[in-house]
Amino acid sequence: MSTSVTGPAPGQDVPPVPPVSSEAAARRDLDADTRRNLYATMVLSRTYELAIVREYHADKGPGFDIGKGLVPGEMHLSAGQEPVAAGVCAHLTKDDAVTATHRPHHFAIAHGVDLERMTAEIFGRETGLGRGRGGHMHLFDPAVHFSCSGIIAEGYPPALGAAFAFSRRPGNRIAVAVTGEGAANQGAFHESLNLAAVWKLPVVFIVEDNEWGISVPRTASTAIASNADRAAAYGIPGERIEDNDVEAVYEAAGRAVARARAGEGPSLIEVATLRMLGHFEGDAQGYRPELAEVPQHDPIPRYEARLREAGVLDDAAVEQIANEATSRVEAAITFAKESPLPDPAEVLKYVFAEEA
Amino acid sequence: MSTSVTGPAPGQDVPPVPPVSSEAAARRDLDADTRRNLYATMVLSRTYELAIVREYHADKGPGFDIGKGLVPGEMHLSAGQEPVAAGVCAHLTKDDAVTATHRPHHFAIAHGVDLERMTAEIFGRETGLGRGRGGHMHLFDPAVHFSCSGIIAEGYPPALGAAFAFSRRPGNRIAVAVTGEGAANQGAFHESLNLAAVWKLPVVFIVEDNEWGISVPRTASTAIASNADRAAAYGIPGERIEDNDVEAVYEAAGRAVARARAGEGPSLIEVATLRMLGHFEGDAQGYRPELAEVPQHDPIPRYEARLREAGVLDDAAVEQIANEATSRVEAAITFAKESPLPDPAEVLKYVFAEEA
Amino acid sequence: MTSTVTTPVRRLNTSKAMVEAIAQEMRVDDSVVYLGEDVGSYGGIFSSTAGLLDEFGRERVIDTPISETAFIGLGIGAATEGMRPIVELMFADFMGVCLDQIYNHMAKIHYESGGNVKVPMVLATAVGGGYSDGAQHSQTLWGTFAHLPGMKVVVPSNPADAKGLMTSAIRDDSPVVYMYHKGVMGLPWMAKNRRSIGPVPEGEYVVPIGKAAVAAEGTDVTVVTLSLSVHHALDVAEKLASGGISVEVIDLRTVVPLDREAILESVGKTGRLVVVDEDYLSYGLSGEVIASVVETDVGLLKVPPRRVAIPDTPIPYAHVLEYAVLPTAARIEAAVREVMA
Amino acid sequence: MTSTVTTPVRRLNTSKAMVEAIAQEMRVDDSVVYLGEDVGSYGGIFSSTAGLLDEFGRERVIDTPISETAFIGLGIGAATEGMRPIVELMFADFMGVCLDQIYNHMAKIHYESGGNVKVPMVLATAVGGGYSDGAQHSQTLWGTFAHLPGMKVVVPSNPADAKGLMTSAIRDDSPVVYMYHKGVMGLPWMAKNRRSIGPVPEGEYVVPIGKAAVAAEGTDVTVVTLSLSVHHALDVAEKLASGGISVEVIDLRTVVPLDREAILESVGKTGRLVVVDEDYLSYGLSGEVIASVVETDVGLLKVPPRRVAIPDTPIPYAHVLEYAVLPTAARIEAAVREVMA
Ligand SMILES: Cc1ncc(C[n+]2csc(CCOP(=O)(O)OP(=O)(O)O)c2C)c(N)n1
Ligand SMILES: Cc1ncc(C[n+]2csc(CCOP(=O)(O)OP(=O)(O)O)c2C)c(N)n1
Ligand SMILES: [Mg+2]
Ligand SMILES: [Mg+2]
Repeated sequence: MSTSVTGPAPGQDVPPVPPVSSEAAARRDLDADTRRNLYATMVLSRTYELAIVREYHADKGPGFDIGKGLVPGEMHLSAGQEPVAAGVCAHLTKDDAVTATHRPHHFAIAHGVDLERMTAEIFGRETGLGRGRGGHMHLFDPAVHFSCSGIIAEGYPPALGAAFAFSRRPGNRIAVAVTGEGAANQGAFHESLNLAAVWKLPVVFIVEDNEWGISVPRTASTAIASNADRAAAYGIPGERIEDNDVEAVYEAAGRAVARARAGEGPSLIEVATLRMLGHFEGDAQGYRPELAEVPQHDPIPRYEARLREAGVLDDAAVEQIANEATSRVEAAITFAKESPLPDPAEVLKYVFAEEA
Repeated sequence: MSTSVTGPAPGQDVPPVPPVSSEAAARRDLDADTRRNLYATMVLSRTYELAIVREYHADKGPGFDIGKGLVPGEMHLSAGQEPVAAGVCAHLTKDDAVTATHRPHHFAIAHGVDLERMTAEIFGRETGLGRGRGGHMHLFDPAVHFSCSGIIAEGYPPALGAAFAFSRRPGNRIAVAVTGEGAANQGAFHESLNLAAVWKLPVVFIVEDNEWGISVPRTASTAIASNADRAAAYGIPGERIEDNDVEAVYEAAGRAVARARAGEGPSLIEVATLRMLGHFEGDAQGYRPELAEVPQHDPIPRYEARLREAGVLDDAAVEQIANEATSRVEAAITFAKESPLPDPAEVLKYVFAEEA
Repeated sequence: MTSTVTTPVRRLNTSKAMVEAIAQEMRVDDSVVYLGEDVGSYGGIFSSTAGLLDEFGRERVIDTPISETAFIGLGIGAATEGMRPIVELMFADFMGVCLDQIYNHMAKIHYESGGNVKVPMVLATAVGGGYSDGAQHSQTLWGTFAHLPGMKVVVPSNPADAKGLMTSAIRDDSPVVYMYHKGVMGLPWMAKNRRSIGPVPEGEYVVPIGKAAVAAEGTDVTVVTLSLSVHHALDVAEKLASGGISVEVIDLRTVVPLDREAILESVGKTGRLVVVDEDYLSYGLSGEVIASVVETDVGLLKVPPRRVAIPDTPIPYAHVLEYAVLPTAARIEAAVREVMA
Repeated sequence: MTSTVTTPVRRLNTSKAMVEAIAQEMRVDDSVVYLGEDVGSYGGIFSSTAGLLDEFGRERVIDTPISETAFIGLGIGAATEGMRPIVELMFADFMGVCLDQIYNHMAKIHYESGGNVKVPMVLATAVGGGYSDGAQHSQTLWGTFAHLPGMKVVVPSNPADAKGLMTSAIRDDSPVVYMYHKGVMGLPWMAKNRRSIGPVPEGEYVVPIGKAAVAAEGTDVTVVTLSLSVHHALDVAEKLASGGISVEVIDLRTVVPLDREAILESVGKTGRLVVVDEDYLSYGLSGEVIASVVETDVGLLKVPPRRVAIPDTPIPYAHVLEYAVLPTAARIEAAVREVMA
């Protein structure tokens, strides 16, 4: 942690998550329910993405034609990065906003985006979140205040706006904004952190450091080792979580969310995470020297082992979580596949809002 | 200083300016010639701008019509900020590049831009640096690698390019990039510092903190007290010079220039300076509470007093410097006024380069 | 112009009329806020917010850092969460530092969300040249905004329209780019046509988005134009009327959606067309207007149409050069005479 | 196409042809460098730089951080200091984060400096849709670049032109925006028209900037188009030829400066015009082409021209929707039949 987190100011509306120092957190375990939920969220996300991989590649041939099949277009998967989304979103309610990136599924799932309508969107169906107009980089679920964008770092500024709106209303809703470590070198990152800090907006900024921006390693794009150190440039707390540790993410996010809810302003959290797959499906990753070692760093079996050891999970629980995930995911895929395609005659609709 | 400056790497082409620690600098005076030159540069710049004020307002009436007169358009003057330009440019040769802002005169003058052709440009004449096409925010003098731009912070990126080109050629030329403290919250600032740091480009980044971005005080725009602290976000040295002190600027710039020439990469220097006039001519500055006190902080009489006390200047020297400045400035203005206007029939020229 | 003996219609300059609409909407809807650089105590560099801070305070009239991407994006996020922010981009010329938020986010979210998310936001921005502000501070750029789908674009030329279009823009559930020409604001420190001061209805006043106005009726030639050029076109129409040329001036008022019917109706009558556009000539508004006519009926035009626009040069600083590229009354008159020849 | 028995002309896909031009210029001029995201070991997301890193090394084929404003600005500064950088903007859609450097700096410096500073730089960028990449990754946007003065804009449709125009772009002393459509690159992982592989001259090969090509000769109707749409237009021309409609296809190849003469010559012959444009319909290329014709001679067109373009919607993701807005062969054919009716 580069900056110590200040507690809530006296007399302010203190949120449920108690601000704990990281040392204290390290000393005591999370409760079993929380841990099981973190694990289950990660499993759901992974299950979802493996199903998407299956569906995505099912009909791209002969060869690989990116525009073909039930799920065409670029497909950026978050497998390996589930700890970030699970750890952060565990602190949110559906009234909080999340703006995610081109790699959005884990955050969408962890934040409770409607799985069926999200899947229908990815399958380009009329029942999709965007009636097939958005696609996997443009998922909007206003019911849980979720959005994402394909232009890197440009999801940060709208999060400020959600936070701005929230801060003028009763309640202590917050916004979470996500980018990758590559995107942290884009101007929008800087402008957003500064503006949020000057106006003390209730935002939590997340940087997912998976060490790669497509084929460019972090060292070739970023002048310093930890984006958390950039928080000091805005006078806000910055923390870096190493080793893709979901519980450490959970703890750090708890502090940042509490701070935001207390009206004390934004925080920045960078998480060292892992892109298990290519930048997008079809990326052969010839540029990636450590490719062979990637699977052994998979955070899900690792966390599973830890929870088994701690007695939080056993075979039955693991199986139940897996089965639930599978049935939700397959139901969503079935829903999507059985949904109607959009009507091309309606392609001009929704450019402008319908007049009242 | 937030970060200590590392000396030149052994065996590298060490530039003439010795890297000295700031304590050492504080202990010993600069030599008299350097001090006199710093003073003379400041006086030339101020003399120039006072003449511009005179010419600018001479024919804007009745009332004030911004588009009227021999010098129409917005006019951003740097009076009060001369210490920054004088202190920095004293370390440059005409082979070094400077990219300045919408408030460019002091840097243009300190870097040796052709005074007559610059003035002719401001008067919109065919003999101007841009044949009347640019105006005072768009001064390009390739002879001394000077340019400026009216879009705030967007002068930083081209400086990287000059530095990039220089770093591939013999010699140890550098680029200096200037913005205001308001502009330091623009995305281009962040991107440029990071890229320059990753590629170790020979750039010196200057932030002129005159406490105002038009009518918005620094505290309302910037989350932290010193932009020098932002250097750490890029792993480069950052220094803040207080009190508009030309010699402190000179010392700090010396270190940064030496580092750049030695191939060690960029540095960031913020100078607390003073906008003595309105944001542009015609700005009544109703928003500015400290307005009445501004004149007493004028850095030029202050520096003059210091140099008189130190025996570097006396009445005769001051008068001579003033006279020289006046005669150069008036000659430039006469040159401009006597120069022909551009020919409207040639207005379509120079959109594209003439074919070879 | 129009006034009655008993209740004289107030005459306001365009900036006051624009501010009046904003203030009226802010009074009835507290989700309306105004964000931008120097919109607070300065009152807007071109007086777009003069007086608003005093009435509504710093919580609703808010100076921003010089971070257009961040604060325009903030406006977008606030709009998707139910507010109706007005966000000012000080000069349209600065679009280059924040166009992504504008064209890839503000303009596309509604469509990408299949209509499920609305972005009821106004992007207010100053346009235009004529006072030697150089190539980076004199552009109108409405052609650029209008080309990119998903945002409405309105461009008032006079005080009443400035008020009525601002009211509509704030109330619209889609993003609206509101482009005010510095030369129509009626600023005390800039040369202005007398038409920048005019009668403005009191109280609630709405000008519908998407409807052009016939600024002057005529029968010989149609001049389609917008913004400050309307003033020049009207000057030319008045001048030529005495010389026996009857000029109809269409003030587009809205660029997106374009009122093609109004153009066709007028050209159907006159058979002659001059498009006057302070934006760049090629790939912009002037071509669109002409194409809209001929793709409807290739026989409507009796003679080739003429375009008076910035001839694809950056806008030069020197007065003599700038006025060689601007669509001046002299250039408009010459074009009208040419199509009448 | 053209080949002789003795020396068969190699056939390359467009990306290889483009890379060949870059490599040839890099060999003879060491001030030519290529900068951009994933242009090094990845070889460019759309193979715009495949193999260059191996030959020229990391000092000349340079991966950048994701900081378009910084590295495009860097290209500008390097160009003004005498280098000839090629800078890649991975998708033209990303212009919004860096347009200021492009249109206010790269494009205006030469003019603002009165011709004293040159900016000999190439901005290479991928354009176009058709593979469900959604509203932020499928745009062509050449209308936007072309509207803003000071940059040349070239848009090759086939391998030979890709090579020849790249050679010209690198050698040009003005900034040139080089827009390559993903669908013409001939990538193995994307559907492609057979025309994305074709004969490419060996050695130095120059296609002049500013000259359109007659891609197919015809006498009944002129289809003016560019980039991938040329392929579709040629398919339609071949198909209709057997049905007795003779279609002339003009491949613009360059958008700025526009070869108006070539358009006029063809329309003068056919009297019928269809403009096919994968950019947005309004305020763009299609309007400009039509206006250019009628402002020259209002009698040239026998029937109203037709435009086949993206109908002012963001580009939808779902295949059925995307192909409802793209200028497909079917839509082109319908338009041709309409002007022939
Ligand atoms: C402004 C912008 N530039 C470039 C891209 C192309 N692009 C998409 S994802 C990506 C890499 C992003 O890296 P990072 O931020 O680390 O996220 P990750 O993909 O690793 O999750 C790039 C360059 C883009 N979408 N937007
Ligand atoms: C991108 C951009 N946004 C806004 C402006 C308008 N503008 C010109 S100068 C200025 C204030 C700049 O403040 P600062 O950087 O502190 O420089 P100073 O004027 O104080 O020298 C603003 C907002 C601009 N030119 N460019
Ligand atoms: Mg990454
Ligand atoms: Mg300032």
